[in-house]
Amino acid sequence: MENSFGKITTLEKAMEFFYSGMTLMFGGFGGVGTPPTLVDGILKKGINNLTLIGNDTGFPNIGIGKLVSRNRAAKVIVSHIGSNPVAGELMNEGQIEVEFSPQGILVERIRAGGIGLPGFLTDIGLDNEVISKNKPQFQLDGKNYLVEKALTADVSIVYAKKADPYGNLIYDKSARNTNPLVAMASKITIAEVEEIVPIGSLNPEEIVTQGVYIDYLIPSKGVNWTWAWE
Amino acid sequence: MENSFGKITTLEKAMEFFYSGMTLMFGGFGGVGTPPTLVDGILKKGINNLTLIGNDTGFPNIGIGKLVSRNRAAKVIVSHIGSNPVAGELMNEGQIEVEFSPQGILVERIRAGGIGLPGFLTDIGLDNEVISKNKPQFQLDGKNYLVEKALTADVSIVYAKKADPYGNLIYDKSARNTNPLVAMASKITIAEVEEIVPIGSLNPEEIVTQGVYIDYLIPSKGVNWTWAWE
Amino acid sequence: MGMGVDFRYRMAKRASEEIKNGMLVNLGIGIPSLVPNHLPENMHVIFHSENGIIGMGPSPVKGEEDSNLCNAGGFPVTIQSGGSYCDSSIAFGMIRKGKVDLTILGSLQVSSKGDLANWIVPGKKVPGMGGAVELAQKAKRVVVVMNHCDKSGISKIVKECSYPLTSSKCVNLIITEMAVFKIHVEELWLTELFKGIELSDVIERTNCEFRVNEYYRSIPY
Amino acid sequence: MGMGVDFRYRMAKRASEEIKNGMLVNLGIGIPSLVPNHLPENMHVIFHSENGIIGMGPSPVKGEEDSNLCNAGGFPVTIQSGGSYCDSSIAFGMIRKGKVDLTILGSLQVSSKGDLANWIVPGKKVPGMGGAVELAQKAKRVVVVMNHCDKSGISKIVKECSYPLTSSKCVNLIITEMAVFKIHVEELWLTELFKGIELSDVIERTNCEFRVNEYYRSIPY
Repeated sequence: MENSFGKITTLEKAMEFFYSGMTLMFGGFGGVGTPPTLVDGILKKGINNLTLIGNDTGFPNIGIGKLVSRNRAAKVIVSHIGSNPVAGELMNEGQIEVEFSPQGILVERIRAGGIGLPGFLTDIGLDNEVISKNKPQFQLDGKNYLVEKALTADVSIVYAKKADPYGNLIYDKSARNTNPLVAMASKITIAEVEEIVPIGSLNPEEIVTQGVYIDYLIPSKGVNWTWAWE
Repeated sequence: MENSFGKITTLEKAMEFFYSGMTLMFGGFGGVGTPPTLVDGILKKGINNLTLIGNDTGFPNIGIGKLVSRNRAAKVIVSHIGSNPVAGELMNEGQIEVEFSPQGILVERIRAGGIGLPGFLTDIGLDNEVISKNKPQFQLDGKNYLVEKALTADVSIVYAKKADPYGNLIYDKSARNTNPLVAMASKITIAEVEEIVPIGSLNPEEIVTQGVYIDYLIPSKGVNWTWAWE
Repeated sequence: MGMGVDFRYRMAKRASEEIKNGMLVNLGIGIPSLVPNHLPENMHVIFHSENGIIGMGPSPVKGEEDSNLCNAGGFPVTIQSGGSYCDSSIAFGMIRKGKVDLTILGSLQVSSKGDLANWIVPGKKVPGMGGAVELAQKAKRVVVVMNHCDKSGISKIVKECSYPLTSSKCVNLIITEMAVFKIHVEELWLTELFKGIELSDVIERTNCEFRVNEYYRSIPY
Repeated sequence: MGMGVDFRYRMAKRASEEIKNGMLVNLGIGIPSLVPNHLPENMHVIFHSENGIIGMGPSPVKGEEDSNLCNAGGFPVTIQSGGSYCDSSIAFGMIRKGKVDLTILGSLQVSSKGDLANWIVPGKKVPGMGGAVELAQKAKRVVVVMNHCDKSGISKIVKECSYPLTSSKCVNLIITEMAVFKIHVEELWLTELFKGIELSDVIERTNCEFRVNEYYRSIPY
């Protein structure tokens, strides 16, 4: 494959961008759309003390849950941990800090980080004492709103169906979920893709994430976990 | 065509939603992607005193410019009027009020209105005395930001290439521009489309605007103006 | 009264009556996910999923699951004709903009004025709120489907929620295995009773006062 | 010195030297739009357009214009291989996130410390800022290409802009038909002189002080 943008690389080379203590943002929703090969690479490299940002903590052996349940995260910023009981145990034991954000607010905070806005106003969670606690408020046109802050990270990892050498991405069905937002929000974004196709072979109307946002591409080895429904 | 959602209608019926003094949001960029048949319908119905919200005022006889240059707008909220000298004259004569918003901030304000957020923070325009004038500010993590307010309207008009009876839309090349954002931001959204296709015939991955946002569909009679480059 | 499984059936069936043609509907996990089984064949209902499926269809037959086509809980679904995919920011934009006509969800407690508490069991479990806050605050209509009492037999309908709130004054209707309650201007009204349930039983097992609609309906199933 | 058309040619050609392989570049209208004519054949440059074309190509040949494929000024363009379409909110998200490596734009005035004034001619014309504020504040590198003096012969390079600012301290490089100036730590440096131009001419026609790089380049074209 032509690689004139230098973006196509190997898992080994991509692993150079991961280190203990980093902030890592991941695409996916209940494990669906979370890049399996990159997660395994991080696991094998022995990286820990991570701050993870994404929709949820997956299942104990699915998606980002593989890192969480093996105690690799010091903190997670997510909307729920319900499908990963190990995350709940670690939280109760004080081994992991959990910051909850309402799901839609979480993804909007990620998007804000991705499009260069520092924050936004919302009434979501205003009457929820846990969510509104310690959050700045601002009055606009006589109404009170919470100020929600943008989220960014050192590295974003996303999963896509197809990429061209420039890094233009198309996703697969509901595995799209948070990936297009996560792809924009970090200093470096690495996409794990099922297939790399020649430049010009993706329909310009169908491309969801512009290659502008993608720094590296690695081929996916596919999912090696058993889904909860299997 | 099957019309079980009752969204497919005629220009005449659609015109019932337009009235003098209303706030109207329009898709398009320099006239490209502005729905020509709806603009002509509004013109013919004699509607005036409009507040128009959109990227720009088009050209005097192209796009939304047809309404602006015929003095149908009392106010416009746009990023520039440079391509429509009549708008500039009307502004200098005090016949039209112009609120300028930086282009990217304008579309983000429209999107905020479309996704149910009241506003957002930005440093864009902070050191521009005209933009920052009279705008609320908020300090986050020690930095000052402008608070930009969401934009909404009574009716949005957009232009698309294809629609299905539910109102799912796909756009055509750069005529997409502000249309997907404008489509979300009003109480009622009317899409003018080149072609209405049966339900299920649009690729679910390719649909850009969900039918959720579209209240009515009318077939386009096509552009009847001469482009500036012709 | 029948077995547990019948309760689930009757609650889901009753909840399905809330769905009207053309609605955009978001269903929670558990009993709410059984609701579509009770809808008439030719009804146009668009099911909304937080992960970005607009027009979600039923579970696929065994062997035809697609791991990249799952609901918000991570379980395989299908897509309806006319359905489409979007990212989660747009899926939640629809909710906040008030485009979701109806949400049907479970709860731990509901207060008589419609407060919803469904995300923390104090001292036990903090699963997180997921998308419940947005749905509770912004769906046009919020219907809670839940057992009348918890496993210890304590009423889940209460005067004031003892659990942390998801959102206040947001619930419009409560469906339990015994009765249906409407919350109107912060007042709790019993409006329907399932066949075989005595009103006195409901009063006994409900941990707050409620008014009874004079013409309450007896639900036959 | 040559004719007006030669000035435009030399300015566009010099500006093209700012473009490196792999860059995401946004070009303003006027002289900046002529810059791509001077790029080497096999260079990968992605042109960004505010209306949502990422990978914009040159104007089509006459007769092959597509009215739904136009640049931000409303004039027909093409799309490069590997290009794509997005909505304007994403196009501007790229700018604010600092993904645009270079913007080349025109101006009414530039101050010696890099203030840009290009959206209001006081008492005459208020065309609006379009996307200039975002580009000026957030592009990694801001290059201004403009005539050295206005039609009345008054220097457009000034100590303090008299016109309202678009953004302050944002310009990195000024290319006029006479010379090239670099703005470094709020100081204006002449770094290049077009062939046939005398340094004394530039000093005479510039309405502010500037420093001269000892080893300034003579641009041969």
